[in-house]
Amino acid sequence: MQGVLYDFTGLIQSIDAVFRASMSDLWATVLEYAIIGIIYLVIYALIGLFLVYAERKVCAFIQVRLGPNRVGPKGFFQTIADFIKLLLKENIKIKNADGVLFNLAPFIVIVASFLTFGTVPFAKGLQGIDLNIGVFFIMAVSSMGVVGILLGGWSSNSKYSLIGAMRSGAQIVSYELSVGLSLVTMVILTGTMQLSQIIELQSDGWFIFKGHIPALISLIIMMIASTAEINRGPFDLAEAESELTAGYHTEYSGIKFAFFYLSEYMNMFVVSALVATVFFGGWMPLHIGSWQAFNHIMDFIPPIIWFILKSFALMYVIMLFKWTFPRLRIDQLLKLEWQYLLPISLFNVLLMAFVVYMKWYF
Amino acid sequence: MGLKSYLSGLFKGFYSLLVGLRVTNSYFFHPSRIVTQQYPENRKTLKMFERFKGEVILVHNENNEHRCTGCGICEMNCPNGSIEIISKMETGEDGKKRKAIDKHIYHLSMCTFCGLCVKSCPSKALAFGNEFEHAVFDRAKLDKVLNKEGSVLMKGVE
Amino acid sequence: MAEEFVHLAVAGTEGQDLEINMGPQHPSTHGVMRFVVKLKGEVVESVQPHCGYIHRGIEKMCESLSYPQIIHLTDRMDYLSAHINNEAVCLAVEKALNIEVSDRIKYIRTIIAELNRIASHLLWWSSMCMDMGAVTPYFYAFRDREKILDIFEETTGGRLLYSYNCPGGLMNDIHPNFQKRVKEFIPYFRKSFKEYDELVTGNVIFQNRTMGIGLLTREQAIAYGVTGPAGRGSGFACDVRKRAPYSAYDKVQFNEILYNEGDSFARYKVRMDEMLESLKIIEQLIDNIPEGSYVEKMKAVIKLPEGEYFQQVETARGELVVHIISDGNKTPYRVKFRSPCLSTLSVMDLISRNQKIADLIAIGGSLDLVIPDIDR
Amino acid sequence: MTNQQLEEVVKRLGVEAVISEAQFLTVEVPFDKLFDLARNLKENEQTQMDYLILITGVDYVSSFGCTYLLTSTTHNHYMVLKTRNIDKANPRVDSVTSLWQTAEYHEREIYDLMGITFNNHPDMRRMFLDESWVGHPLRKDYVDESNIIERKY
Repeated sequence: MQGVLYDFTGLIQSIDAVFRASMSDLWATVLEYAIIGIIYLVIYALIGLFLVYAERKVCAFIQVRLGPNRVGPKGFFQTIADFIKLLLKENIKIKNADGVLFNLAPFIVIVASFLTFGTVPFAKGLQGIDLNIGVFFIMAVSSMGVVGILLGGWSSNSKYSLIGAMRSGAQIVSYELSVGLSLVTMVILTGTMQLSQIIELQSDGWFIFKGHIPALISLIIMMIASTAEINRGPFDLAEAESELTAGYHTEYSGIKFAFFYLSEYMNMFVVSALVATVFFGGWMPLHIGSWQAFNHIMDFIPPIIWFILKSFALMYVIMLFKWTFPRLRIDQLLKLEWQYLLPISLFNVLLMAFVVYMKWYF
Repeated sequence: MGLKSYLSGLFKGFYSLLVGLRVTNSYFFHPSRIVTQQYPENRKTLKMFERFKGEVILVHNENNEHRCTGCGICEMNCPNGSIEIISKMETGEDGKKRKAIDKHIYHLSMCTFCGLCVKSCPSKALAFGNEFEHAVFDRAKLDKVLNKEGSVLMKGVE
Repeated sequence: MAEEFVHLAVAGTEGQDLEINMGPQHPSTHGVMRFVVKLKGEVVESVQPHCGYIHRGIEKMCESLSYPQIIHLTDRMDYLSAHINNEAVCLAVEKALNIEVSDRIKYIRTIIAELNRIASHLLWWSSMCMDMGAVTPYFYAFRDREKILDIFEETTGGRLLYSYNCPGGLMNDIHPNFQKRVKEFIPYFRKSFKEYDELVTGNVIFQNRTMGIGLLTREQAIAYGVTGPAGRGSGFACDVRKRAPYSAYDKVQFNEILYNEGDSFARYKVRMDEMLESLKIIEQLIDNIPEGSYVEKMKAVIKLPEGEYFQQVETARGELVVHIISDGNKTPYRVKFRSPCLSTLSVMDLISRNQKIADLIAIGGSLDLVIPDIDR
Repeated sequence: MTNQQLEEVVKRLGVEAVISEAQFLTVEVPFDKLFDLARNLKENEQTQMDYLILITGVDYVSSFGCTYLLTSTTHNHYMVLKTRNIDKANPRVDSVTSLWQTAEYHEREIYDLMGITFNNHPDMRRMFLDESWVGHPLRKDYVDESNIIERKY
């Protein structure tokens, strides 16, 4: 079996065995949950902070600037400084805002992105929870974030926020369809929704090559629709800086704003991880059919590096979208979905089903 | 909308987006085109153009002499009242009494750098300096006395 | 509580209008300007501009200043075409005094005015793209504008407000490097201009956002006095450089850019094409600057003969008219500046009705308002 | 059209006007005849003054005046319309907004800064200053000790 070199399953199992040997089953489970939770929290925050830094650097380079370069080497600790600043900032109480919902909204947003983060397979055996409906779970949970956005916009007693939130609602409801359909297209090819299995199936070639034309169309639609779903430019109508100042999070400050901010970046990470998993084989190294020597060399690169490289490359593309294109208008956004993406992806589902039926994939 | 125009619109639009992406992408992979100046670090090499209007100065030579006769034309020409001249009567070497400058006060905070004082000065005493770091914590520091301590009128300037 | 809901339901559509303030502090108003926008959902029902946040009373101040002193105030009206504003006052004074300035002065003024126009349009381009949500063009345009500002700084000593004109000529002669730098800039700019087209003009999102948005017919443009690129985008041939040539504009060949669509994209295209047209003007003049004095002999105290004097110039935003009423003193009796942006602002409500909020921003960007020019 | 031809047209319109030639042809009319003349100039086939460039409100100390610079986009000729002797106590002129919409903002500006009220104006509010502002700054007799600093010379 390929990929044995860096298999974490054994390690995790032995840690589990040690815990269960030294205490009762209940305590072992609780303790494991706690440890995993803390590890995930830390990784979540670290990746989030790094992504903020990366985005700032990428956009700076695109815009012929240097970007953050004062705190730490090459400004590497800039986001940590920003984070500390946000922690220390005052949580402003908004007059006539709905207090409970106002405070609840950022938590809903961050919990939604955190739940999806739990299913991301970093390497073989390194996955928070390997559901047999993994793809479906990510889809379902990630759209929960919009509830938080709607609540935040509605409860902050600001017209800008309200407009932003309503836009976001309309946007996510429609783009969910395309994301779902393009994933369905791939599920037809894979025959499973379990993320770990999807990756295993790509050990002799990524699905983007296996599924050729329908997979490529599905990838393009997935990239566009998921960029829209995570409210990033050019689909950032919910924030729409030049129109609505900051959209749904205009009134948020301090750590609550940081939650919105962080969850945006983490959603981007989860989306690229999902795309990397479904289309580009997740942590699976680049394997080409029967080139044994080549495949062996590729196997020496740890899967976690493969995974990070793939998802960061995809994130770079999403960032490039944001820093290149002007923003769409709300009716154009909906038109793009209902007039272009949805029909094409429906057609694509049929095409993929046909391809699979005829066994025209590799 | 026919299928043909639908598809051609789709592909044309998609292509135009790719063209845009190519531009930004090429910038990302060519960091040598970055134009940012690292300001406080490049202070030593940073040179303003000689005509740069940073502030008005009264030119002094190495003997602490200036050319200002205290005629007050710059004061009259200044549209904002940012120049005040306090003159005194002085006895020259030939025993004649004449007007001379006591204080040439320049309010940098009011100056709009229109250049009328420099242009109108009949004895070419004023000039623009290149200093541009004017930030101070106290507004009073922006009221400057341009003639240096103990400076005298250059010989031969009337 | 229940009664309130009933009341809301009965009130019907009236209760659903949303009134929002855009500005005076808002990321998309280019200055301190307040628009009270009535919305029905996303659709704009009316736009009511409130200006005066930075009214400085320049016209009143001019009444107590002599003519050379007025010039530095005109810098601060439309600060993006400062040189052209200066030129307007100088031309008016020269016309009143019947002074014919030398060709050298005319050529230099024209070259700098055109460079100024490019710089202004570059800033407009960047901020319009920013209004539309594309941030990157902003930096490209500013990078290129920096080159023009360097040319200005070397010759005039100022980067934004030049005060380079004075009645009867210029403050000082052009810098020896001036011609060389301008000639370097022209091919450089043509190259980056291609990039602008690739990045924004051809972009399908941008075209969809601007085409057919904010329609202004030719008749409306004339009636509302919308001049400059905004008027020419509606087919109103209002270029003062063609209609009433001043300085060296009668000596050069250039086209007046006209588009008949009257939408935001037409206004955009007018400005983009105008930049290239300005380059052509500069190219024709830069090698042929005649020798001569950079300033004509003027009296120490300039007194205009009694009467009324008008001078039109084409700034980057439209037709600026200086109207000087003199009573023979060294200070004018009354000065009126007809600023292009005030008239342009008056169509804001007309053309942004029944458009979306996002369009309102795009329209505002395409009209290219400079708030100090409105307020003066 | 040349200034001379324009002059003839104005004379033919039968308005009591003082015509003089400065930079542009200047036609001075009493303020109550202004609107009629303006409408005629706009609608007349030969003049077609369809573009109002500016309106200047002037304080002549004893009275107010308004100056209109008109041009035609078809014939490209200019004309200055002038009116003086507007009563200082109750300055009122007919608005030309119904002829040239651009006048709406220009007249509001004059109302704000000069204090001349325009009849039949759709929206006669202050343009720049606050509604609570006392006085009209561009008048020659306007005194505001806190905001206007007299220069020494």
